[in-house]
Amino acid sequence: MKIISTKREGELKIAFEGELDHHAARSALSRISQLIDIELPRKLVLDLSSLSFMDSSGIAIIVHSYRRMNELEGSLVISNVPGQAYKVLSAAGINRIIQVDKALV
Amino acid sequence: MKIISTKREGELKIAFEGELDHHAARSALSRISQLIDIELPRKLVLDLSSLSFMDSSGIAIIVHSYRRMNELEGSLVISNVPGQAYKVLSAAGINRIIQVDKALV
Amino acid sequence: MNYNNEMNLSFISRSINESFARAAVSAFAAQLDPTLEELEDIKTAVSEAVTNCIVHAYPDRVDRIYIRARLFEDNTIEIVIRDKGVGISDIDKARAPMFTTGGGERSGMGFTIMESFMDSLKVKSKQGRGTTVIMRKRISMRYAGRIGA
Amino acid sequence: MNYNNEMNLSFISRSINESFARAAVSAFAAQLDPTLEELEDIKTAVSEAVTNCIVHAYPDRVDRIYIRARLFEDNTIEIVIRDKGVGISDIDKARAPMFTTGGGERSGMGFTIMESFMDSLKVKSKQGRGTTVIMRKRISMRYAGRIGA
Ligand SMILES: Nc1ncnc2c1ncn2[C@@H]1O[C@H](COP(=O)(O)OP(=O)(O)O)[C@@H](O)[C@H]1O
Ligand SMILES: Nc1ncnc2c1ncn2[C@@H]1O[C@H](COP(=O)(O)OP(=O)(O)O)[C@@H](O)[C@H]1O
Repeated sequence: MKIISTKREGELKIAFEGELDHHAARSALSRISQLIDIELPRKLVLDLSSLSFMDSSGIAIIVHSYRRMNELEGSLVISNVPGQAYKVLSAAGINRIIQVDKALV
Repeated sequence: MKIISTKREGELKIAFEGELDHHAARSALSRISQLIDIELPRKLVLDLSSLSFMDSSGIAIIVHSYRRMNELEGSLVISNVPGQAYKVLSAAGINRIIQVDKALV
Repeated sequence: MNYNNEMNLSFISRSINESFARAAVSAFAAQLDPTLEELEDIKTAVSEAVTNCIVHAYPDRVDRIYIRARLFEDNTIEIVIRDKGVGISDIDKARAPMFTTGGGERSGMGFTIMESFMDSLKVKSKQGRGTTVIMRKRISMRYAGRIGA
Repeated sequence: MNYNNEMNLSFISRSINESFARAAVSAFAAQLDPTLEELEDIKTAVSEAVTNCIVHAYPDRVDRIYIRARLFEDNTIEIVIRDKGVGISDIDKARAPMFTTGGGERSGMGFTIMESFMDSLKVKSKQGRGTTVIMRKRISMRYAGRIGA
């Protein structure tokens, strides 16, 4: 999995590419934590548009990011979520707690 | 695997689509034999452009078609052969006996 | 019921094999001509079960994970994923949403996702002996008689 | 030499499993980051060996085919394909190009293709007991240390 980050006016966008499973999650988690600590963003956008697969390991990453952004009194948006990942987030009820924007197909 | 045939002025073209392995070969062989018997072409073109995979089961089909066209005193051309199938035909030396035209990449 | 086809797979519990396991089961399930969504459901459930073996069953060692998949006459796939690891003491508790012994890196939603992505989920376990997860999913029939070889 | 990863696969000798076997081994081999051509070479060799089990080893019955694949430290994949079928009486003769006992539907080029698509091919057989084919291929190193998990 690849991670690409961009920062603009207090907004940090982190885009994922490839398959986000438990194998990929460990390095992704430490990378995201590091990026948040450096940038201290007001708003964090996790862009999932290029994820070809995500399982519950992705939920752990999202929940972690949510807690961290709450501590910073910032906001979190999960954007461009493909069908499979959206189904995982819905099954876990994440969309009831965090703003999850489905990808337009 | 899918087989699509077209006939034009004594030339019968048979195009393959998908994976040509032993599983697909049996029905392909009987279909080709049938088409040759019905059309009695002067020239047979086997178009492999849409083959995503071919193993030595494809060689048996080509050799069979070659013998049949010899009996009919017609010609055989194997056209648009993708890289993987071309390598199989070369390893078997088929290109030294039958005209094999590689696909342009 | 009779099954038309069966495969058995085993591999070592390294996380790099998670994507391999998904791909292998999915290539087998493809024989039932599933929709892309059905195939993704199966991949997701397999990923959860295999990850559980790697993370929970064998926390301190690398050992073997076993998968058996069968295709039944009614277009159902059954997937059995088995480990010889630590086992689960209270299965009902383990299956509850958000329950995890995995700390911050796990969400506790693995079993919940397996349940909601498959038609049925059965979990058997014996402490110190290992865990077996049995999942079934019926694939929608799009054409008749496609499995016949 | 030490191997980094191993998988074992078995399935019944129905021809519909030929494409499944190719896909499964190829998904495992993908861990070595092969080029597309290297992956296609592996798929082709697996297809030949598995077809031989289905056509020649078990001509009149459906039985089990076994595949073991290992990834070695030097970026080599070893693939072992085994059956418990009729066996081969004269292996040298069987390996010769164009030799076939399969009639017009086979070309007799299976072993020739396995040999030319892989770096090495070993065939062991015992009549009435079965045949084992061992193939190895070294995958070109494009980046360092990719298998590590
Ligand atoms: N194969 C297994 N071996 C041992 N324990 C397991 C296994 N699978 C699940 N568990 C236990 O059940 C709990 C819940 O599992 P699950 O719902 O998949 O969530 P998670 O994997 O995120 O913890 C795990 O935290 C673990 O304690
Ligand atoms: N697994 C096997 N069990 C029994 N006989 C085999 C097996 N594999 C190969 N053979 C024998 O070796 C011959 C040559 O095999 P091969 O070169 O693959 O060509 P083909 O499969 O087209 O006949 C076969 O025709 C068969 O007699």
